[in-house]
Amino acid sequence: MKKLINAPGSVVADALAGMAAAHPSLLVEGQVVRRSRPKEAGRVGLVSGGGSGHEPLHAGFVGYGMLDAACPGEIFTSPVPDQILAATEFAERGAGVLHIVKNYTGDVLNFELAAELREGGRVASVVVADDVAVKDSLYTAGRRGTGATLFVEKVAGALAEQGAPLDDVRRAAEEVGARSRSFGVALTSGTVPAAGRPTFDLPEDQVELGIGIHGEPGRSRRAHAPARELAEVAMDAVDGDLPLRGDLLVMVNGMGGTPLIELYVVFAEVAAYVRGKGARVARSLVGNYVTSLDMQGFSVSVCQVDERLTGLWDAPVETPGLRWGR
Amino acid sequence: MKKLINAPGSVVADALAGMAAAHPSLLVEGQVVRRSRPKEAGRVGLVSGGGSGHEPLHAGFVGYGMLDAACPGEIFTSPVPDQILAATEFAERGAGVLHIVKNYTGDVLNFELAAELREGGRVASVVVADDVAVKDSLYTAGRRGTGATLFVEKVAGALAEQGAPLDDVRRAAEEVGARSRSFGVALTSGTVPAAGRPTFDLPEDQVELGIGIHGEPGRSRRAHAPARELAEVAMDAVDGDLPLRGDLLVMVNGMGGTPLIELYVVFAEVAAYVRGKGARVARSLVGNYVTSLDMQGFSVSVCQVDERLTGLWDAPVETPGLRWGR
Amino acid sequence: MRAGFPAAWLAECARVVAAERERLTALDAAIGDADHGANLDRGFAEVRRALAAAPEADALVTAGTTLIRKVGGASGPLYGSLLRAMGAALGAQASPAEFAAAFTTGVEAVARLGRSAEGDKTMLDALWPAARALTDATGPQAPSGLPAPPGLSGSLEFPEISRLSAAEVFGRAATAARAGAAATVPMLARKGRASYLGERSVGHEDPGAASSALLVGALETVADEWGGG
Amino acid sequence: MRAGFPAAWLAECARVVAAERERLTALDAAIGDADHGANLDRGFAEVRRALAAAPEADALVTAGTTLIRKVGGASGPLYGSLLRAMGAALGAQASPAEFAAAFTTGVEAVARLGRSAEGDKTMLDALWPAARALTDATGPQAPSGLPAPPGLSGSLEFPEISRLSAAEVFGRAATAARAGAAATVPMLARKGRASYLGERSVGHEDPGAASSALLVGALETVADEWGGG
Ligand SMILES: Nc1ncnc2c1ncn2[C@@H]1O[C@H](COP(=O)(O)OP(=O)(O)O)[C@@H](O)[C@H]1O
Ligand SMILES: Nc1ncnc2c1ncn2[C@@H]1O[C@H](COP(=O)(O)OP(=O)(O)O)[C@@H](O)[C@H]1O
Ligand SMILES: [Mg+2]
Ligand SMILES: [Mg+2]
Ligand SMILES: [Mg+2]
Ligand SMILES: [Mg+2]
Repeated sequence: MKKLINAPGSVVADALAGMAAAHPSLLVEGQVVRRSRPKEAGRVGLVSGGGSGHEPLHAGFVGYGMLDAACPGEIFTSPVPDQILAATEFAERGAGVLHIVKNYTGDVLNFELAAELREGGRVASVVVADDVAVKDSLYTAGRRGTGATLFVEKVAGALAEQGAPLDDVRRAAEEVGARSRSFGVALTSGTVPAAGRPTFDLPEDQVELGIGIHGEPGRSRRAHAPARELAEVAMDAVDGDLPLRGDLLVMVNGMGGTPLIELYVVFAEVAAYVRGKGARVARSLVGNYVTSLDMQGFSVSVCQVDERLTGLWDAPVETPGLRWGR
Repeated sequence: MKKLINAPGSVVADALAGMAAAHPSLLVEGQVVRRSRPKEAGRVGLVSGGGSGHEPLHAGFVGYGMLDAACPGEIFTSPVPDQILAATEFAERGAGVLHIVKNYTGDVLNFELAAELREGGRVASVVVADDVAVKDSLYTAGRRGTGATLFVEKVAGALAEQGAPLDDVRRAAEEVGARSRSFGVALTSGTVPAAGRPTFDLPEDQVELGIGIHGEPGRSRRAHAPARELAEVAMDAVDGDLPLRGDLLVMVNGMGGTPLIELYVVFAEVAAYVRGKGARVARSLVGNYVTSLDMQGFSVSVCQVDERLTGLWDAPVETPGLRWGR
Repeated sequence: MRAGFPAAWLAECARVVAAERERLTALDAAIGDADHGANLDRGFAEVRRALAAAPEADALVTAGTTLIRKVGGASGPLYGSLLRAMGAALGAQASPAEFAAAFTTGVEAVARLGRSAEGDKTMLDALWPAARALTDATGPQAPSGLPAPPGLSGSLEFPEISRLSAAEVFGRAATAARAGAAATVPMLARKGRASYLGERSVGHEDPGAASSALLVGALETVADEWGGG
Repeated sequence: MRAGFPAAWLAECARVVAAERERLTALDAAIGDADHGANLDRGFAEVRRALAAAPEADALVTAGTTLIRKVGGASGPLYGSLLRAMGAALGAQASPAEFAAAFTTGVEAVARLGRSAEGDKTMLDALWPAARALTDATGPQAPSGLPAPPGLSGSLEFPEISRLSAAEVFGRAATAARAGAAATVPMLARKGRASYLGERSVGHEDPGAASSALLVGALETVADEWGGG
């Protein structure tokens, strides 16, 4: 597996240098990516982070209307408390900071440790766990946080920008998480640079169902099938967990190695499925947003939105990965 | 090679259905993608098109500040005159229409035939030929049109939106083309759906230099190397043809299967190269913009900009693939 | 030439292009963009439909227009122009020499549109030799450089007058086209996508030359349909 | 226990983790995210640096803090907490039983932070058996369920009093940890990334359990360093 890197050990640092060079709106310091212009004082700060390899998540969502800072860990490895702490300190503008955490043991633990270290600052936290492929249970690690993280960051970011207090921002973030579900399908494995070969082998005629965003194999394997069928499998899983109705925010997300033309093919099927259930695609996103290195495949994320959430989704955002309204 | 498609024969139609479903700002009719709200009357219309498989180019650049309509052909096959004619008729708002054509025999011929069919309408045409991998000569097909097409569409689109006359828009488009150079490197071949297997074989330790955007092999092959070296090869080729100086618009573009994290690694090297030549990255773009199906690799495109061109680049744009300022 | 000959030829073209689709695409994968087989197959399937829908119309003009309107790419307009120009030049009835002249007119149209010439490593490297072979086999000097008997030049039909049968004439054209296509292998491409490869275009047969050899070969296959009058 | 024992152990941990890095990553590739070897290797390299920079500091606490601060992922905080809690519980001098108790405190810290228990298919499935083996081998009942001679319980050192040498004690712990790691193979994961695989987690050894077995095994390797007083 060939990669455009200098060395496996320097991928994250090199990519962050590239981000800094490409986006004057960002500053990169000590593996923390932050806005070069801090947001207005008195607004809630937003910090997210997690392993690298999911670009543009999270660093690509730093900017007006979304995050104040992101702390990218090594590839697929959550950031460390120091990093999170530094990001949190930057994001503090006098109204407290919300940590947006994807539900993985490593992410949860490291953000918890960082929050503990942050004495004298108000830190709230929301854990995103939207992946319906994993059965939820008190006795397990629970569901993974995947595509809906983008929804949470966008909506909470808009609310924070409007000056809402920390509690409201946290509640909205939780609400978006609670209203969202995702399911992923892989055509190929990704390759972790340090590992140097694909994480799993997948025969030419098979696909993985219920994958996460760390190159891990899915819950099961099946024969490859037309986009229509694969979209149906994903949407059945989503709909079976949270029946589709009303207005939906729908994202068809590429896993990193799948070109846009294929994602649009999948989106056409997903949109048809939604219509078939009597629901409506109120807003949508098609592209590579929450990726898993160079894995080929897609995930679909759905959020049941109301007028307020749609308004927050539509609010201006200016980040490298998501931009509109300014 | 697995793909997220329904059938090789329906990829383009299915993807266009997905685009239409995802973007209320677009209308798709008879394999022409156009703005759902035509631009103000009295403005120059912009039409581009070419084979599919380069998404978001061109259909993803239809909207305010860029194209009025795009005509996607079959995969890697230029559109047919009827399509181009329909797009041209839509784009005519009383001030003439500019055809933005990538320099491939098929594209040039079909746009020419369409322009001939368009009796009684003013049609101008600009041919983009920015790829320095191909030696320019009167006796050959000439250079390919690749990444700079995006630059041309953006700048000409901004000027058209401002009400400039057809001649000025064409001249600006030509100027951007003349000031731009590109060079591409592939790590893997892409797979044309109808062909079903990779267009060429590339050993695990080799890369192709001087590729275009149709999955074709490059001018030569070399050993795979760190991103720094590959970026240098590409930049040497660009700089050797049009020495880097002053303010530059720089795009590090993914070929479709390369994840963003790697493109940022390349961008860091490209930015360092530019600095090393005493030039400046005035504006930049990092992402998958002018792709070649699922090929892994990158291309770099550079345009020497002045204040006027930078202003036109910065002007508001609202398309699925490029958006800022509104 | 029987009035139905062009339609029979085009039907055979559609058949052979479909049969050889993968090979054409593989040739295009080596030095182009891996779509030549798909393009032509799609195009000739449309031609078949168009001819079925309008059996009265001039088959060659209809086919050419269809290729221009439906195929895209380089080969769509080029083959489309070939057939349209040929159709325009060919009466409903034609002698072998008239057929050869019309074919030559078609090849000229390709060269004009493509701004290309023999030796550029394109379809013209099969089409020009075929055009010359047709002209030679049907002209006053036919079949082998001997002066044609006075009064027996190209305006008369094969079966009665020409010393070569339709199968022989088209066989010579097909052979010439195939040799021309094979001769593209060592060429350095100057036109079409293969030109982007520079030196690496050497050693591969041009896909358009290969498809041209198929289309000319189709003439030989349907030579029986030429008819007598 | 000699004062230098923890540092010797940690140095051996760094060595063995580097040596087994690929295997750990391969185990994580099967049911996790293919980074466990890279994570620990990076972490213990940092530990080595940190210990060299601050030779005076409490080696275990320094190492634990370093893992927490440098590794990330699940294993960073978990192993970091293990070492920190263990270091906090362990005096500069310690008897075998005190060492066992400190180790157990460390394992408890992992369980608390990870909200996990034996049988969840995690590092705890190697760590708990090791803790029990250490306790058993050094406690009043040691070595084999017989009552310890009065007055000879855990506050004294191996070489003089205990009926088991340091090598034997750590050997039992290492065996228990390896058996515990092997026992994760048939388990259904309830914690960590492997839990996302459901039934498909069955049939694979947990990478964290495998690395725990290495760390406990390292105790045996450096048993000579235990010292006498
Ligand atoms: N300028 C030209 N003149 C004549 N033939 C050409 C020219 N350019 C391309 N061709 C022919 O077209 C063929 C390629 O056709 P096709 O693959 O269908 O189109 P595209 O190159 O647009 O993908 C080439 O193999 C060559 O024979
Ligand atoms: N809740 C938990 N309790 C105890 N150990 C855990 C827990 N979650 C994960 N682990 C251990 O961590 C190991 C994975 O470590 P590592 O791969 O470095 O981190 P990550 O899972 O973040 O990629 C697992 O194999 C497991 O043994
Ligand atoms: Mg990890
Ligand atoms: Mg083509
Ligand atoms: Mg082609
Ligand atoms: Mg892991």
